[in-house]
Amino acid sequence: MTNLDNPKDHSTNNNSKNNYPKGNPEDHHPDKHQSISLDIEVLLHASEAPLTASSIRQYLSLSTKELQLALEILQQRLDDGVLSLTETASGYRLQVADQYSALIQQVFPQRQQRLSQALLETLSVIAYKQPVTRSDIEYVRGVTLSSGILRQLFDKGWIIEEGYKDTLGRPALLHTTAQFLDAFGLTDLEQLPPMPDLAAVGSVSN
Amino acid sequence: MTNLDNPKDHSTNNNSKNNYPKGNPEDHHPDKHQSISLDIEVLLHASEAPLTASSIRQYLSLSTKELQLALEILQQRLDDGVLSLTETASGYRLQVADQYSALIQQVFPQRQQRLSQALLETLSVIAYKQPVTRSDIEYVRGVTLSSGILRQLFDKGWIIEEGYKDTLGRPALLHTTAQFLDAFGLTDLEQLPPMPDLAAVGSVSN
Amino acid sequence: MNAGSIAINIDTNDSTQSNSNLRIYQTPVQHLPADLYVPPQAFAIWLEQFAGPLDFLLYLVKKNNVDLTQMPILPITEQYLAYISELDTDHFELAGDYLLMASTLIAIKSELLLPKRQNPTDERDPKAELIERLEAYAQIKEASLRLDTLVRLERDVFLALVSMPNQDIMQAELPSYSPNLLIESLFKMQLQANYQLQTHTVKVDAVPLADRIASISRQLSINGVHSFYQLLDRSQGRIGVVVSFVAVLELMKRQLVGVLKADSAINNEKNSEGDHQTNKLTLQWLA
Repeated sequence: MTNLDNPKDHSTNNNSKNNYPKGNPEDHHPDKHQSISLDIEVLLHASEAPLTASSIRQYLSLSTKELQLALEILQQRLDDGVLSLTETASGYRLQVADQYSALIQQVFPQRQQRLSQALLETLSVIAYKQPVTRSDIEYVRGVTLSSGILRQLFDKGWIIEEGYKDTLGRPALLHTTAQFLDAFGLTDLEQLPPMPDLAAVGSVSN
Repeated sequence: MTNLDNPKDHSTNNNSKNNYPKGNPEDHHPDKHQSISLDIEVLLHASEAPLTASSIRQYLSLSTKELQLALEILQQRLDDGVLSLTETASGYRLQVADQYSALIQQVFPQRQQRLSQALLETLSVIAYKQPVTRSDIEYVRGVTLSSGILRQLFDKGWIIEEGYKDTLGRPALLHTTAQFLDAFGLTDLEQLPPMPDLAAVGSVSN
Repeated sequence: MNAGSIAINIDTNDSTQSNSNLRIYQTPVQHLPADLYVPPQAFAIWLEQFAGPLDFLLYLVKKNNVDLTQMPILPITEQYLAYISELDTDHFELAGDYLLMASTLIAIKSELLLPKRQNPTDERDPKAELIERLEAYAQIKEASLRLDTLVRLERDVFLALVSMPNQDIMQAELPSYSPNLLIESLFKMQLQANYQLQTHTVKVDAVPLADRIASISRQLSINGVHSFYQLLDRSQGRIGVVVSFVAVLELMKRQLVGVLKADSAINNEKNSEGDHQTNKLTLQWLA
């Protein structure tokens, strides 16, 4: 909650709950931080990767102080429900509180182990062709990439965003992590099984 | 919120907030429905697909009445935050409330999935004329069907092959799925926008 | 030749059709849409904007302000063919569907130019059929636009993404079964009158074919040549041999794998491992 890494403060707040963005003249309105906390909650629900304090501040044009207050309000609000605001090495994310793990395991026992074909394909493209952008993955797989799959890969800690590709929109570059190597019993990327000639396989098989 | 399809009531409630499952002797505890609503929230977050009323009741051993009250409490609690409980063709799901879509589109433009005209046309032929074969689609659109488009539709889970047409080569028949309805906010195929009548499209001189 | 000259040609070619709906003939230059002129080198790219020949034809009809139900075929045909003639050989795959449509249009055109038969047969009128198809396509195109206006998940509304609880804690929960399972199983046993008779044999797919196909493809694509024997996984037992054989047949059907003839397999000599009976079936990666 306290890792607000960027001390500079150059914010103006333009957010209100129901329509965004919109000018908000009363800068010291009591609901202001409440409203910011809602916007932060939206971003945390929408982001595929964990969000750092500085990226939240940048997206919503917040000062360090505003972010801190809003995060406190968010935490309080979340206490009524089942989610908790968790800070990981790569940023904040919303996760189901640990005390519900038994319920989840009971109802969805296969949820942890099973890796879907789509998830594995996405992971393979990242592992073999890294660094890649989202659209690189979409190009190779020929289908649009679902946010849910990327989120799962980030949650497992198998991929990270690092750096940007110098093209239109400066898309983030995805890499695999040391945790990915651990999970698949590899000591380095050189140990990945050699890649078949996919183009040749694909061109004949259908 | 009211489409609780099974009127039979044979439940015993065994849920409490912090550990599950556990015998709970005070069956009329005031917090009971609150606690059920938290469990439902967990299941909705943990499930990969929307959950029907009857599956929630089965997972948590609830009566119709209990489910209904708990869903009402959940809805109220969610009103304080940014999520909304939505009932779709295949059940309940949690989504970010509509009024925050603009914020998400602005901050994470990559989450907005665009569909090409060719894909939409193909999907429309299947949706309005189902069941259809691949060559039915090609005849209507006048174009060879690219395997990429079908792959995308299958990958999204919007169409399935089911049954065969009794003609030469017994081609597979394509249908839309419940996930298709979910994605377009429809509860059944009757809700598709009406097909424009021929007279209207015939006079293209508008 | 550019689009301007085409449009004027249409005017003079229109001999058989009523042209009351074709306002383009009254004031041809003024109604020539500006976007109809496209430099030939950009033509293929321009054509790719259309969802296909019907879409393109519909565009021409619309631009000419024609009522589809009384569409004069000839001018549209001329216009269409003139455009298609610009397609160069670099765009064969794009040209296929368009050329098919062009041949349909030519067939209709020649039909119209021939003298009418005295006794009309019950053959389908190709022009009526084309107009029907255009109408059906226009209908689907409009339907697809309406479909696109619906509130769509992951464009207009978004699913909430949340993470699951800490993985270690989740793992720790795994072996906990509810004691209710035990008592419930007894209930089920009681409730099921003839439970003894209902023995089900569930056949597990011990060696999935898809897995074998993937594994064999991988090994062969890396090493080029393998004997069938080398491709087997001993842990899979006899069923593994059968499934592997079916997998090889499937790969041969897809022309990814071929059999290396025994006498031509010279590298069999240096490859002396394994008994020579099974070595006779040597497979080669073809892709």
